[in-house]
This record gives sequence, structure tokens and C-alpha cells, in this order.
Amino acid sequence: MEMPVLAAAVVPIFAANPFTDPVGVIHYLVVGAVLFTAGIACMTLKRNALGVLMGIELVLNGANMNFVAFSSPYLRADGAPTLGLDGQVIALFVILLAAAEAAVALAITLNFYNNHATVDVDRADDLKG
Amino acid sequence: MEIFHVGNTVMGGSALMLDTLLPFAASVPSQHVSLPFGAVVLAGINWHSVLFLLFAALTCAFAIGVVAADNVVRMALYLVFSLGSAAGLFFLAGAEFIGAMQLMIYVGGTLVLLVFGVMLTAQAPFVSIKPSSSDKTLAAVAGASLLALLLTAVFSVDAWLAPGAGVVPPPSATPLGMALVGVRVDDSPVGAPSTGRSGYMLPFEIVSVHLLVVLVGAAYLARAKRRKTPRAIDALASSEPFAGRAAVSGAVQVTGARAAGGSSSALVGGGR
Amino acid sequence: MADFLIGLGLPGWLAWTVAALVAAVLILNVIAGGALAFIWAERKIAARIQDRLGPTRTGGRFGWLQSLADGIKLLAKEDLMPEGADGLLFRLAPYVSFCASFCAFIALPFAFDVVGQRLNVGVFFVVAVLGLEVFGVILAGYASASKWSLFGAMREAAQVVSYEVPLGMCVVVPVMLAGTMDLVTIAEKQAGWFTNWYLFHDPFTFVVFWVYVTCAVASVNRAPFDLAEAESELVAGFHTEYSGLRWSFFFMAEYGSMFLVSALAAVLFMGGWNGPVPVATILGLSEGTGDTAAYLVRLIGLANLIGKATLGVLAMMWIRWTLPRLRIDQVMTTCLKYCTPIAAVMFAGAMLWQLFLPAGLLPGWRRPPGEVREGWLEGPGGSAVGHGVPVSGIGPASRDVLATRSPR
Amino acid sequence: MAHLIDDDPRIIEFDVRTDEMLVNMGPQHPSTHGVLRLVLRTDGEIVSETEPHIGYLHRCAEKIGENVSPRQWIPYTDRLDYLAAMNMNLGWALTVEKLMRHEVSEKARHLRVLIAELNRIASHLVGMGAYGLDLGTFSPFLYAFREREKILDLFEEACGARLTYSYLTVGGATADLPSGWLQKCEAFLDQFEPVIKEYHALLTTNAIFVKRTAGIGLLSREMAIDYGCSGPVLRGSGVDQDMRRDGESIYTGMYDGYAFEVAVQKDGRYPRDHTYPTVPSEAILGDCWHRFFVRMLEVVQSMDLVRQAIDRYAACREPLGEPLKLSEKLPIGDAYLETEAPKGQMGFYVVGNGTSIPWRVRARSSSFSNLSVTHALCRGCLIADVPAIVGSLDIVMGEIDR
Repeated sequence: MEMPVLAAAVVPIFAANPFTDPVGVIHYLVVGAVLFTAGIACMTLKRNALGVLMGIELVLNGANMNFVAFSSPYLRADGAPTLGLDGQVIALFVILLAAAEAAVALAITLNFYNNHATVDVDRADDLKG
Repeated sequence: MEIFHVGNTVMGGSALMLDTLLPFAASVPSQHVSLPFGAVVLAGINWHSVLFLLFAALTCAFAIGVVAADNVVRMALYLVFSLGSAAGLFFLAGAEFIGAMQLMIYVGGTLVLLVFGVMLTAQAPFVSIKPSSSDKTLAAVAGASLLALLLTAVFSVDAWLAPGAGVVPPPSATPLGMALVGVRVDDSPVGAPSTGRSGYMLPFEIVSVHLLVVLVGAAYLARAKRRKTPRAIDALASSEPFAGRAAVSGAVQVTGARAAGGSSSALVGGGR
Repeated sequence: MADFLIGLGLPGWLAWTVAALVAAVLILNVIAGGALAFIWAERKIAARIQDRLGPTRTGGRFGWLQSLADGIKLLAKEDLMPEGADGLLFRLAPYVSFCASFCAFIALPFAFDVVGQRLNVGVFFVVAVLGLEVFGVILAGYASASKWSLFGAMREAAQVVSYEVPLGMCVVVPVMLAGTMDLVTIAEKQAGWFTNWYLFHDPFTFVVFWVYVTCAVASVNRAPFDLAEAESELVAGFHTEYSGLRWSFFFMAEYGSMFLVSALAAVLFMGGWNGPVPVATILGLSEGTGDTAAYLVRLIGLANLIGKATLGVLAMMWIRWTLPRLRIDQVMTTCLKYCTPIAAVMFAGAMLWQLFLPAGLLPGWRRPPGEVREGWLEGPGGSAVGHGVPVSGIGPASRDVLATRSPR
Repeated sequence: MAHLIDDDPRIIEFDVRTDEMLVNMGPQHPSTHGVLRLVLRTDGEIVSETEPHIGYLHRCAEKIGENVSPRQWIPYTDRLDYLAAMNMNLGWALTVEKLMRHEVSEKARHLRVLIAELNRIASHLVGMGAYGLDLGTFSPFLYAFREREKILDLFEEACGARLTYSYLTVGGATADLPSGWLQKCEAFLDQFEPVIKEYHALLTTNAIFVKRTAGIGLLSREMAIDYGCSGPVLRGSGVDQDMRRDGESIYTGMYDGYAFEVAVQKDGRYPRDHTYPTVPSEAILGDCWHRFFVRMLEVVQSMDLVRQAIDRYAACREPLGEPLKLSEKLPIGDAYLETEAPKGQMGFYVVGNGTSIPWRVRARSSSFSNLSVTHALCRGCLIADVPAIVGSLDIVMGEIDR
């Protein structure tokens, strides 16, 4: 059921000339989805604590992409409702909190490194029962 | 009111620089549709779309690069490129302030990541903690499924599939700034003045305090532990009358260096 | 120009591409050509400061072709890479540095309307992008597989990240006075005599300017803050292992950044393209009096801004050839214990001044600022921006008009 | 002083678990004054161990000295401290003269003082300029060289060489000064005197310079003596010792009647302190700043001595006297003499066996002893301080490696 829907949706997109047609929300959402997926994959795959952190940044950025897309009036047909300023403000807060999160995560990583001499998250199993 | 009717700038994109120097350029009138980042639709080519495709491709490619790379420093570099291109996308969406913010904070924060990557792997420059290939396969499968799911969801809303109109007021950071201090001056989504909507004063303050807390917290977590250690300068401390002063200056020098090399970069960078 | 090309019969997309490329190449030339000129100037200035002659022969008199000759030599040099280096990053690093320096020029106005891309967050953009230059340095330091390079890179990271804080605070002061982050508007607000410059706006801005100068010198790694390449300590710091053209890219990035921060100082504090004496106004030229007049006004503005920026660059050279280098902890102390608090206090001071003495001590001496502010505070009814009070650049009201007017 | 309690020197901060790094500074490094190789063990920017590796410039100078006659070895002494070749010539010549109990004429004595002190100025100028270079400022280096060039011009006129003079030799000097030389020398001194103020402005009192040198590389009085330091390094630590005053009579006799005060801090002040910039409050006796300052004072002191020597030399009516012949037999016996070279006490040892060729020749280099404190001084300092400290010792590798 889903795949035909997807195909039906995707085909017109590919049929359209990307060089002439204006960009819509959907374009940004696709980019956001790719970023999100890459982030999730990064978080699960990497054993390096810094890699995990980078995955988180990617995920947050993917979310941000959606917020900005929904807030932007350029990407909507004339008069269509947008998130307006709220989307931008939320994106802003996400960026700020991501910075804060990165600072704390780095501090934790640093402490972890001090205790274990590695940044391999698989070694963080001290609390395993 | 102080208004500068310089709006022509917005339309010509980067081609303007020469235009302003060449008087003859102004002679031929033409019709363009205003789009953010100065892109124009002309003779069928939508430069806004082209730039979007460019930045989107870069963003996605480098995001995948982050996943694929094994070396932390390379990962960080790809992340920087990905986030930088994403900032370009924000500019294209008319969120210039968010874009600049992304460049400044996110990319700056990643800079610190990069530095840490270098520092924590310095003992063997190109050491990498590699995931096994089975993990990689699993991640690829899971990632592909997740992407398919997300894309399905994305394409399932008809309203999102509509192309953008492109003609709207040029971006300005002022409404955003005003909203952060509690005054909403922007249009409501449907076009009517939105008198009832509140600004973001309180969240803004909360985030500020949050940042401060994080700054202090990170400083505490990564703080320097002091330890008493005999040093060469102690030999001086016991014998000479001037040694007291000598020792003091020596200590200033050493602690200063410590702060410079390690923790302060983390603090300043992370806290921004 | 694109229109001109269309007039010649070129297809539109090609015309715009060509026009955009020409503009990009122009900015590139500002950096590359500027770097050539500045390197020559630096050699001559250093020589004169040190009782030498500097280059005298290449290109006839004054050795004015020396930089070009050096450039050709660098082109011909072998592109070496250390054995243990991370090849990709090593090759990429100079370009990252250069691109960051180059990109920041996009938003820099050279004269009224002579700007690659006018951004309403211009200041923010320039400062943010300028901060990216450090990536190239860190990558170079890391990828060189040399300990000296690594030292240089780590120093640079700590230094640049720290100095961005006071630099940002300094930049915020003119932004606050102008009420916009648009560089064009900021410069435009200082039009007229030099007394209108934000440098002389109030005592706080005067102090802030000098803090900005300090931080700018530090953020572009010039002596006495040139720790990343500290010759006597780290051999050549982050670019120890580089040779030939790649090395020269670092060099161009450095000179590009120097010019950029100087130009930014000119725009933020010294009236941008508005000269100390409003020559154009005295001559009766203005944007409105015709194409030729507008052209002349811009030319004068261009000369003004480039002159000021060059002055800034020359001052940096002067400092470099006079002062010893600070130590890394002293550099950090300068930033964290002096620049940051001073900038913060001056920011608060300028803010209070703006609140209580908006007209300045000598009303009439300066144009009273603050017209736009009244517009902002019309209330949350959404009227300020949406309905006729464009704060930065154009509002929708003018948009419709513009759609029918030709781009200039 | 309350705020200083936090900065207890015995407390080092430890935050990140760090690995030590072994870094080679030199032999090809811009600030190691020739071919010195320092192996630094560092923790980040902090140096925990500095090990000088020497010998890159070894050329068997002493062994050569045992195969040629003393006058033939003079050119080899030029190459010991090539920045102060005259002083090297003088040290060796005096040592051989001590062995032979030879006394030079009055005129030769004043000529030697004149030339040796002039070369001391030249040597300290290089030391000063190169020190500025170590701290990252290029211009004083060229200002120093500009003045040094004038001294070299004078030397060139006197002996034909600009670096390796072989001018002062056993039994006097190879030739008398040409006519008009004294006037040129005086003209130089008059012109040079105000230039010193510029040096003080650019370096000695420069805020950044003071920050980089004051309190850095502290060498205590005891340590300086224990390590056998000499010259400005020793006096910079407050030890009142100068071979020109405290040496053996054959050397101090040369300076008989000359008025000079040893440039050392006594009771908290330097001689003629009032004419010089005051000592900054951050500076501690024995740090890099004091070593540098002592050199600057010695430049003026040497200028004074040169002026006095010019007068005395001009007053001498007797001839200069011929240097000893190459074939002159050395008596059986040995002699050791230390002279005050610009870098410190330069000692020569010679054993004669009745032939014209010495049986044993040995040189005691001041730079060698001065360099030996590097390890002690650099422990716990920053990488940036290593050039500052090594530069303040003002070593010359030619003298160390011999």
C-alpha cells in the first residue's frame, strides 16, 4: 500500500525539472530525512564517543531542517499556512541547546577518557549488572 | 523613517557587483521574481532551485560521509561541511539569521569536536575505533528502512508536495529579534495581524540561564584537578630570598598554559 | 551586466552565469590581487622599518613585481607532502582556509550597493564565516603529521575560539547603535562628516574600536598574536610542511582575512565608504542625479573603503614589525581577562548611553539616531515590518516597485 | 599578596590524561642559534625535560692545536666564538704569553683592550638582536646588525677580515691600526650612544618583551655557580664576578688604570642605574630579563672602556712591537688562563714541551657551561619559553662543539 503511494508521490517530483521548478517544502523535508537517518546511523554505528556526538548533531540538524522548511513562506504556495516565526525560533533554540548539549557531552567524554583512556563507548560498561 | 531604497541589490544576486560599476548595465529593463538569496528565475532556469540542489546534495553527501568515515577528524570535517551546506539551505529558505547562527554556533561547536578528536587520538595520529563490517551492514539496512519510512511519511502529505510560490517579503532578522525580546511584529500565518500571540521572552531567558548552567556544569565536569607535585622551582623556594617571587611567576606561567591548552578551549567553544 | 549580455543575444541562463562568475572573479581578485599588493607592501614596509631597501629590481623600480615573481616561483615549486600525512586533509586544508576567507567577502559592501550579496545579517555572517578559517589551520596542523604543526593548530584553535567572544561583543556595539546587522545600513547611518562615525559616537564606542582592533589582529593571527606560526618557536607552525602553491593559499587567506577585518572595522566604526569628508555631497553628486553621478559616488565610496581597509592592513604590518610575540598563556590572558570584560563593559556603557543620551553630548553635532526604533515599537500588531516600516533594506512595499525596475 | 596564594608553585593542574610528546627542536630550527639540537619532552605546551644534543659543529680544533704552533692556531680560535673572534684571539695569545712569561708593549696592551671591548660590543649586539628574533620581533635584529656592521668595518680596516680576524696574536697584534682609525672609532661611538636608547625602547622596556622575559628562566645564584656559568649569565644572577677585575694578573694587568664597574646588581641596583631604564617590577634577579640587561649594560661599559683605551693608545709613543715568531720554542710547563670573553669566561690550557708545537691544547668554553643549565631552567616552562631561555644564555655553537 505504502510503496505505490510513495512512487506516486515521487514520480512527479522526478518528472519535474529541478532546474526550473521552484523548491517546495518537500525538498527540504527529504534533505532533513537524509540528515536524520545519517545521524541515527551514526549514533548506532560509531563506537567512538565523538562519533556518537556527531550523530546527535546530525539528527538535530535534520529536525532543524524541517522546522525551517515549515516556517519558510518561500517554500509554500502563496497564502498557504506556515509555522512562521515559531519555526525559526524553535530552530534557534535547537541550535543553542545542541551547543549546550555538545559542551556537556564533551565534558563527559573527557572524563570518560580520563578514566578509561579511550573514547570507545563499548567500554563504558562499568554499570553492567 | 530611514529607508534605503537599495532594493535592487536583492535581485541581481552576486552579479550585482559589476553592475554597480558599469553604468550601461542599468539600461535594459527585465522582469524577475524576487527570491531569497538573490536568486532569480530567468529564461527558465530557477537559480534558487539550482542552488538548493547544490547545497542539498552537499549536505546529504557529507552527512553520509560522516557515517562512512572511520577517522574522527575526517568525520568532524565532513560534519562541518554538512552543517555548513545546511546553513546554505537555511539561507535559501529565507532564514538568514538561523543560517548565520548555524555557521557560528554549530560549526564553531564542531570545531571544538574536531580539536577534541585530534587531542584524544593524538597518541596514534590516525587511530580509529572501527565498527565491524556486520555492524555496518546492519546499520545500512536499518538506515535504509528508516529513510524509506521517513520518505513515505514525507510524501504522504499532499500540502507538502505543492511547490513554493517564491514571492514574499525579503527576509529580515528583525521580527525574530523582536520576538525574542517578547514583541511579535511578524505576520500571522494566514495574513491577519496576530495580536494575541506572545513573544519568546521567557524561553529566551530560560535558554540563556540554561546556557549559563551548562557553561558552569561543563567547566565543573572537565575542571582541572589540582595535585601537589614537587617541581624544580621548589629547590629555589627554600634557598633564596627572591625565590618566593620566582616561584609565583613560574606558577602563573604554568597554570596559564594549562588553561590555554586544554580546558579553556573546551569551555569557550562549548559554551558558545 | 546580465541584462547587457542578454541584450547581446546571449541566452538568459548563460548571461546570469557569466555575470555571477564575473562578480565572483572580481571578489577573488580583491583577495588575490590584494594579497599580491599587500605582500609587496609588507616587504617594502618591513624593509623601511628595518633600515633596508626591500625588493628593488623586479619589475623595474621599487620591485613592484616581486610578489608576482614569487608567485611564479611558488607555482614552479614542488608540492611536497610528508610521508605520514593524511593526504586528503593535507591537500584540502589550504583551500578550506582560503574559501572561508573568500566567502566572507560575499557580504562585505565595498560601496553603496557594491556588495556581492546584501544580507540582513551581514555582520553576523562575516564574523561567522571568518571564524571558519581556523578549520583549514587545524586540518593542516593535524594532517601534516608534524608535531610543530600540531602545536600551531592547537594554539590557533584555542586562540581563535577565545577571541571570537570579545570580537563578537565589539561587533555588537555598532549593530546596536545602527539597529540592524545589515552592513550596508550600518555604513549608511554614518554618512556625512567623520564626526558621524561610530568611532566618535560616544566614549564607549571609541574604546570598543580599540578592543576590536586587538581582537581582529588576534583572530587573523598577526603579530604579536601570530602564535600559530610562531617562527622562533614552532618553525613555521601549522604550515611547516607546506610548500609551493598550497602554502601560498594559506598566505593569501591570511592577507584576505587581514583586509576583511580591516574593511569590517571601516564599515562598523569608520563610516564604511563615507569618507571623513563627504566629498560627493559637497560636489553635489548623489545617487539620484543620474547614472554617471551614481557611478562616481560609488567610485569615491569604493576608494574610501579600500583606502581605510588598506590603512588598517598597513597598521597591522607596522605592529608586526615592531613588537615581540606574546606567549600563548599571555594571549589567552589578554583575551579572557582584558578584552572580554572591557568589551562587555563598553557594550553595556554604549547601551546606557544610547538609552539616556541618544542625541549625544553635543546635539546637532551629530545626526540624532533612532528613527527606526520608533517604528519597531509601534506594537505587536505586526505593523512594523509587515506594513511599511522596512527595517533593513526593502519591505514589501518597495518590492512591487522593484519588480518593474531594472536591477542596477 | 593574597591573590597569589592560589598560584602555589607546587601545585600543577592536571585535567586531561595526557601523553608525553618528544619533540626535536633543531638542529634545523630557526631559534637554536646554529646547530644546537634540543630534545624536548613536553606535555602539551609544557616542557618537562630539555636535553641539549651537541657536537654537530665539532671539528677537532683542540687536536689541531697540538699540531701547529700557537700563532698558527690563532685562526682556529677565531672559529670558536666566531662572533667575538678578537676575544678568542686574545685569550689564546695571553695564555701562551703566560706560559712564555712574555710581556707585550704598553701600546699593544691598550690596543688589545680597545679591540677586545669593541668586539664585546659587536658580540652583545648580535646576542641582543638574536634574542629579539627569538621572541618574535625581527626589527631589533637588523638594527643591531646595522651597528655591528660599522664595527666590522672598523675591524676590516684594521686587519682585513670581517669575521675571523686573527688580529690579536701571541706577542701583540699582527699590525698596528691604520691612521685615522681612532677618529672613525670615536665617530662610531658618538653615533652609537643614542642608538642604545632605541634598543631599550624596542626591547628592554617593551611591555611584551618584559612579559616574555621577566621571571622566566630563573637561575639562582647558587645554581649559576654550581653549573659553572660565567659572563653575563653569571652576573645576571647577581654574582659579582668579572675576570677583567678578578682574573689573573696577566689579564687584569691589561685593564690596569681603566675605570669600569662590573655590570651586576648589587644591593638591588645596577651600577649607574639612574642612566638606564629602571628594572621592571616583574623582573627577578636571575631571570632572562636580567641576563639581557646585563649585556645591555656591558655594551655601554665597553664603550666607556673603548673611549679610555683610545686615549691611552693615542698617548703611547713607543712602537707596537712584533708578534712572536712562528718557530718560537715553548718552555716546558703548562699554563691555564681564563679571560672574560663576551659570552663568559673563556679558558685556554696549553702544555709546552720545549718545541714550538704545544703538547696539549685545551679550551674551556663558557657557552658549554652556560648551556648546561638549559635543562634546569626549562623544566616546567612553556615551549615558547625555550627559545627565550636558550636565547638569554647567548650561546655560540662554534665554541661549544669546537
